[in-house]
Amino acid sequence: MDTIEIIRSNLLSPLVLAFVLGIVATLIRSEVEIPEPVIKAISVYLLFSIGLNGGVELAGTTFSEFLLPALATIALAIAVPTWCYLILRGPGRFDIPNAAGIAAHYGSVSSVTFVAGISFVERLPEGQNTFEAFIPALAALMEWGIVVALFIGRWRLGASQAQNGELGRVIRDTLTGRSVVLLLGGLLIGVIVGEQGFERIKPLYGDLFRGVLVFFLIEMGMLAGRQLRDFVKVGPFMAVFGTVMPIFHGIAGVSLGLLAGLSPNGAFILGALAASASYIDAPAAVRATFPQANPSIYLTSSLGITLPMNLIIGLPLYYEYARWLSVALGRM
Amino acid sequence: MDTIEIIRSNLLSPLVLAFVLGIVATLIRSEVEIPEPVIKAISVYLLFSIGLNGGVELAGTTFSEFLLPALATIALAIAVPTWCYLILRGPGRFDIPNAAGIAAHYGSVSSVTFVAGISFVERLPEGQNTFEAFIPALAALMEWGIVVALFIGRWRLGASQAQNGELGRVIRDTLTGRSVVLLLGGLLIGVIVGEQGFERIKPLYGDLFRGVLVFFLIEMGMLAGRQLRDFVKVGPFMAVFGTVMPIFHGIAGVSLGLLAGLSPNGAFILGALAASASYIDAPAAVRATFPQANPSIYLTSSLGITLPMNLIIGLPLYYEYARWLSVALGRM
Amino acid sequence: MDTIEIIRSNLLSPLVLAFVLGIVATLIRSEVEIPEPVIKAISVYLLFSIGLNGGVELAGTTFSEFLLPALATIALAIAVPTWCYLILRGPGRFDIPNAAGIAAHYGSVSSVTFVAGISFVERLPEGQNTFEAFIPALAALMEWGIVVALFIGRWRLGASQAQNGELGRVIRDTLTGRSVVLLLGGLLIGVIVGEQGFERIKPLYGDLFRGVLVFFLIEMGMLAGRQLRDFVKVGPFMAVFGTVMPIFHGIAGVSLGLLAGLSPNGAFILGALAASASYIDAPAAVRATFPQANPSIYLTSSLGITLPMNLIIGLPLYYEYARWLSVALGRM
Amino acid sequence: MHNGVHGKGQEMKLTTVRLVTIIAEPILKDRLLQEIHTLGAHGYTISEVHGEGTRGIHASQWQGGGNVKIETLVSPEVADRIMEAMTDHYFPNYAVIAYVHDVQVVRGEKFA
Amino acid sequence: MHNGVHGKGQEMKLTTVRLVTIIAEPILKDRLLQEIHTLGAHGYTISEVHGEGTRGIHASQWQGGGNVKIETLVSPEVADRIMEAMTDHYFPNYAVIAYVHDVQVVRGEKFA
Amino acid sequence: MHNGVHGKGQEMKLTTVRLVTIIAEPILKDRLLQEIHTLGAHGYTISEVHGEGTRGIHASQWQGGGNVKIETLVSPEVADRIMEAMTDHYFPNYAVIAYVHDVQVVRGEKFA
Ligand SMILES: Nc1ncnc2c1ncn2[C@@H]1O[C@H](COP(=O)(O)O)[C@@H](O)[C@H]1O
Ligand SMILES: Nc1ncnc2c1ncn2[C@@H]1O[C@H](COP(=O)(O)O)[C@@H](O)[C@H]1O
Ligand SMILES: Nc1ncnc2c1ncn2[C@@H]1O[C@H](COP(=O)(O)O)[C@@H](O)[C@H]1O
Ligand code: NA
Ligand code: NA
Ligand code: NA
Repeated sequence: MDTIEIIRSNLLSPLVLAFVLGIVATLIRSEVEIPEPVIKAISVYLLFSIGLNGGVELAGTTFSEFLLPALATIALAIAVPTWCYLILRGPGRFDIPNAAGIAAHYGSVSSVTFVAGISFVERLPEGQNTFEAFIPALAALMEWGIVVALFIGRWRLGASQAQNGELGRVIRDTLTGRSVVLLLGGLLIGVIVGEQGFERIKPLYGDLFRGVLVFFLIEMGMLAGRQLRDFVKVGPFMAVFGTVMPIFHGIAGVSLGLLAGLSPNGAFILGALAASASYIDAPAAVRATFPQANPSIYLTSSLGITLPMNLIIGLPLYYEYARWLSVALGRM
Repeated sequence: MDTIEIIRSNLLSPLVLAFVLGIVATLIRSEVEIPEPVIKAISVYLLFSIGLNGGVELAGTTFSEFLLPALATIALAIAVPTWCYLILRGPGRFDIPNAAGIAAHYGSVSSVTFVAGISFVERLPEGQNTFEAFIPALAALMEWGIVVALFIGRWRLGASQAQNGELGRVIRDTLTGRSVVLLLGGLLIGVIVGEQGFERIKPLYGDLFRGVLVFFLIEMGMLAGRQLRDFVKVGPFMAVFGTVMPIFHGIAGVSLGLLAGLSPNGAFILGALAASASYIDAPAAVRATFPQANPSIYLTSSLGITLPMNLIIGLPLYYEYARWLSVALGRM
Repeated sequence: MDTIEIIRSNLLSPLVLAFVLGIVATLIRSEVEIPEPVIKAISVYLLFSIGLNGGVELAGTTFSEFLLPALATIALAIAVPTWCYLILRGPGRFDIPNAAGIAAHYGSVSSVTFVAGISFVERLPEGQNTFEAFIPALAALMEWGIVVALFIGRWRLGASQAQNGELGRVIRDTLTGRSVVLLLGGLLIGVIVGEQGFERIKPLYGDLFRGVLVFFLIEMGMLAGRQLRDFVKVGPFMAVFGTVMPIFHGIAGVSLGLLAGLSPNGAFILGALAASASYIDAPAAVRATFPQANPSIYLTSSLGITLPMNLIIGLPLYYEYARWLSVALGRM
Repeated sequence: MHNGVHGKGQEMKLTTVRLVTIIAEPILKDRLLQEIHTLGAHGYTISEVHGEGTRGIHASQWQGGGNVKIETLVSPEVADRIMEAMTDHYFPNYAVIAYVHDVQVVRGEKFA
Repeated sequence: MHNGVHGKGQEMKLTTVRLVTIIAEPILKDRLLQEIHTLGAHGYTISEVHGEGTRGIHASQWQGGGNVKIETLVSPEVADRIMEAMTDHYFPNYAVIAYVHDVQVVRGEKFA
Repeated sequence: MHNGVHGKGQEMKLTTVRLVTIIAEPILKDRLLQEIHTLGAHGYTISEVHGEGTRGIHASQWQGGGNVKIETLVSPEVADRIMEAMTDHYFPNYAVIAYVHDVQVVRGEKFA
C-alpha cells in the first residue's frame, strides 16, 4: 500500500511528468526541442552541482566510512557487467561483441537516472532527505563497469579481432570522462570552499537544481521517445532483459549498500546507480572497441526501455526496498 | 493622465528597455548576439513556465468559468483572420495568397507579446496582479487563427493552386506546435503537482521568469531591429495596417473578454493575444501552404512593426482600456 | 602575512577553483565542454548584469565624481599600449605589426578578469564590498586601448602597409563592441528602472551572478589550458612580459585610481582592468588591421599566461596594494 | 581517367556516380528528403548553411536566414530525375538552387 | 558529356558553371563576401567549418579554431577573377584556401 | 582544360589536385584525421552534418544522428591511399562513405 503510494507520488512528481511530456511530444511528432548545446551545458551543470553539494557536506566524513561503500561499488562494477555478459551469451545467444557491448551499458551509469535518484531523495520531507556526501565518488567509480565489460569481450574475442589500441584509449577516456571529472572536480571544490564559500553560489547550484532537472527531463523524454519507436526491433529477449535486469541490479545495489553500512537513502542511490544503463559514455566506448556490435540493440534497450522504466517505476521500487530492508535489518 | 503614466511606466520597465537596447544594438550594427540555441531553449522555458504557473493556480476553477472565455477566444480566432483577409483583399489590393498569408499572422499569436502581457500584469502591485489561471489554454486556442486564415485562402484559391496535402499537415502542426504542447503540457503538470510540488522548482519557473524574459527581449529587439530596416519596403498600406489593426484587435479582445466574464487583467491578456501577430509558427505554415506569398511583407509587418508597437505602446493601452471598460461596465 | 592570507583565500574561492578545474580538465584531455553558444550567452549575461547592477546604484552619483576617474582611465588607455609598444619594439625586438598587435591586447580589457575583479569585491564582508557604481563605464572607456595601439602601429608602419580602411572599421567596432554596448546599455537601463524595477529581475541578475561566473570560469580554464600547452612557443621574453607587465599595470591602475579619488575597491577594479589583457576583441581587431602579426604570440601570452596569472595571484595582489596605498595615503 | 588503383596487391575499383547538391530554405527540408527518396536516392547528407541569392528574405529569415544543404550520391538517371523535380516543383516559388557533378566512389552499387 | 534530359516530354538543359569554394578564418567573412560580390558573384552559401592546415593557430583559435566556408556558383570568368583576388590579397597573410571545379545547373543564366 | 589566367599582366597557374570527402559517424573523427595525416594529407576541413544511409542508427544517434564530414585536398596518390584505407579499415563496420573528385587550386605544391 505504502509502495503503491510512493510509486504514485513519483509518477506525479514534476520530474517524471516532464519526462512523460517529452515522450508524448515525440510520439505526436511535436517540434518542441531543447537544442543540443543547451542540453550539453545543462548536463555539465547537473553533474557539477551534485559534486559540489556533496563536497560541501563531506567535511567530517572519515575515510573508513567511505571504504566499505567504495568496495561495494567496485564489486558491483565488476559483477554487473560480468553476469550481464554471461546471460547475454547464454540464454540471449548474442555473439561476443554484442554481449560485451550490452554488458558495458548495463554495467555502467546513466547520469540522468543517478541525478533523478538524488533528486528523489532531496524531495523527501526534511530530516529524511539526507544521504552520504561521498555518493558522487561512488558514481564515478561505477563508471568503470564499462571497462570491465570491454575487457571481458576483448579477452573472449582474442586481441586480434578487437580494435588494436582502442582499449587503452577507452580506459583513459573512462578515467577522464566528463562525468568523472565533473563529479570529482565538484566534490573537491565543494570540500575546499565549504559551507561558507558555497553560500554565494547556492542560488545556482542549490536552489535551481531541481527546476533545471525538470527542464532537462523534457529533452530526455524526447530522446527516450525516439528510441521507444524502435522498441519492437530489439526483440522479446532484450525487452525482458531491459526491464528485469535493472530491477535485479537495483535490488543488488541496495542490498550491498546497506550491508556496506550506507544509510537507506545512500543504499537507494547506489541501487539506482547499479540499475541504470549508460547511454552516452558506453555507446561511444563500445563503438570504438567493438564496431561490429549493433548499436540499435544497445541504444534502444538502454534509452528506450531501461531509462523510462527506471525513472517511472524503478526509483520508487528501489527506494521502498531500501526502506523495507533497513527495517528488516533492524537499521531503521 | 493615468494612461500617459501607465505608458510611461511601461516604457521604463526593464522589459521594454531591453527590447529597445536590442533594437539600438542592431541599428548601430553592434555584434551583441545571443546565440540561437540559447534563444530557442529560453522560449521553451518561457512557455513551459507560463503553463506551469497557470496549472498550479488552476485548482478550483470550474469548467463553466472557462467555457465563455474559451468561446470568446474561438470567436476571435475565427473573426480576426477573416476580417483581416477581407481588408487585405479589398482596400489592401493583395492577391489571395498574400492576403491569406498576412491574415494568418495577425489571426494567431506572438508568444513574446503574450509573455510580455503576462509579465505586465505580474509586475502590478500585490492584489492587483492576478488573472485567470486558464489563460495559457486560451493562448493555445488562439493559435488556430493560422488554420482559419489558411482555410480561407485555400477555399478562395481553389484547391488546385494551393500546395496539395500541405493544409492537413499545417492543421496537425498547429495542434502539436511547440507553444501548444508546452502551454498545455505545463498547465497539466502544474495542475497535477500543485502548490506543493511546484515549491521546489519555483526558483527556476517562478523567481527567474521576469529576468529571463528581459534577457530574451534583448534578442527580440535585435530581431525586430533587423526587420525595421526593411520598413520602407512594405509600403504605406501595411505600415498603417500593422499599427492600426493590432490596436483594433486589442480593443476587440479586451471587450469580448470582459463580456465573457474575464477579470480586467484576464481580458487585458486576451486583448494582447488578439493584438499580437505571430512571427514563428505563422511564417512556417504560410510558406508551406502559399509559397507564392511574399515573406518580406508578412515578416516585416509582424516583426518590424506590430511587435514593437504592441510591446511599447500597445500593452499599456489595452490595459488602460480594460480598466476603463471594467469601470464603465460597473465591474470594478 | 595578510597578503598571503588574501592570496590563499582567493586561491580557494570557487571562482579560481573552477578555473583551475578547467585547466586540469584540458591538461588530462578530458572532454568536459560547455558548448560555445552557451558560453557566448553567458558572457552577454555577465556584462549586462554588471552594467545593470552598476546602473541601479548609480542614482546620486554626480558627474564631477565620475570625471577624474574617467580621465585616469583614459590616461591608462593611452599610456599602457604606448609603453607596451615601446618595450616590445625595444628590448622585445618585435617588428611593428607584432609590437602594435601585442600592445593592443595589453592596452585593452579582458572581460573575465574584470568580472572576476568585481566578484572578488562582492565576496568581501558586508560593508567592505561596495565600489563606485560607474565602474562599468570605466571598463567601456578602457576598451579604447585597442584603438590607441592600432593607431601607433599604423602610424609607424605608414598607411600603405596596413590594411586600407580597416582602421576606421576597427574604431567603429570598438565603439559598438559587445562589451561596450552591454555595459553601457545595462548601466542606462539600471539607472532608469532603479531599485524598484530591479527587484523583480534581481533573482537572475543579482543572486545568480556569482554561480554563473563559476560555471563560466570552468570553460575559461579550458581555454587557458589549451593555450598553456603552447607556452614554450612564445619564448622567454613574452613569458616575462606576460607576467610582469600586468602586475605593473595593476599597480599603475590602482595608484592612478586612488589619486583620482576612487575608493580602494574602485581603485582595485581599475587596477584589474589595466592589468588584464583582452583575448576576444583585440585578436579580431589586430587580425583585421595587421594580418602579418603572428596570432600565436598574442593569443598564447594573453590567454595562456596573463589571464591565469591575473585570476590566481594578480587580483589578490592588486587588492592588497590598493588597501596598503589607501592606508599610506591616509585614505583608510 | 583514373579508375583503378593497385594497393597491397589488390585492385580498388573506383566508379563514377553523381553528387547532387540542393540548397534550400529549411521549410522544404522534409519535403525534399521525401522527394529524393521517392526518386531513387538511397541516402543523403544534410548540413546547416546560410546564404544569399537573388530572392529576398525567406520565411526563416527571423532565424538568421538559415538554409539547408542536402547532398546525395546517386546514379546519373536518379540525378536527372531529381534535377527535373527541382525545376518543376521548387524553383518557381522557393529559394532553392541545385547543382550536380561527378565524383568517384569505391562501392558504386551502394549508390545506384 | 551529359547535357540534356528528356523528362515529361520537355527537355531540361543543364549548363556548366564553376563552383568556387573558399575556406577562411572567420575574420575575413564580411570582406570576402563583399569582394566576391564586387567581382560578379550573384549569390553565395556559407557554412561553419573547422580545420587545420599548414599555418598555426589563427585569431579565432579561442573560439575553437572555426573557419568559414564560402561557396559561390559563378561563370568561369568570375571564378578566375575570384581566384586571382584570393591569390593577391589573402594568401600571403591569412589562413585561407580556395579551389574551384565545374558543376552543372539548370538555370545557367542565374549564375552568369 | 582551363589552366591559366591572364590577370593584371601576370599569369595565374591553376593546378589540379583531388578533393577527398569522407562522411563518417563522429566516433571516428580523431582516428580518421590521424589516418589521413599519416597517409600524406597536409590539412583538412571538417564540418558537422547529419544524414541517413543504408545502415541503421549508429552510436551517436542519441545526439541527433550527427556525422562529421572531412574534406582534404591531396595529390592523386594520397587520394588513392586514403580511399584504400577507407575501404579496408572502415567500410566493413562503420557508417562511412567516401568520394573523391578533381578540383583546381592556385598553389598546387601546398597540397602535394
Ligand atoms: N550563386 C550562388 N552561389 C552559391 N549559392 C547560391 C547562389 N545563389 C543562391 N545561392 C544559395 O541558394 C539560396 C537561395 O537562393 P535564391 O533562390 O537565389 O534566393 C541562397 O540563400 C544561397 O544559399
Ligand atoms: N589540404 C587541405 N585540405 C582541406 N582543407 C585544408 C587543407 N589545407 C588547409 N585547409 C583548410 O584551410 C584552412 C587554412 O589553412 P592554412 O592556411 O594552411 O592554415 C585550414 O584551417 C583548413 O580548414
Ligand atoms: N547516397 C548517399 N548520399 C549522400 N550521403 C550518403 C549517402 N549514403 C550515405 N550517406 C552518408 O553517409 C552516412 C553513412 O551512411 P551508411 O553507411 O550508408 O549508413 C549517412 O549517415 C549519410 O550521412
Ligand atoms: Na548500471
Ligand atoms: Na492575433
Ligand atoms: Na589592460
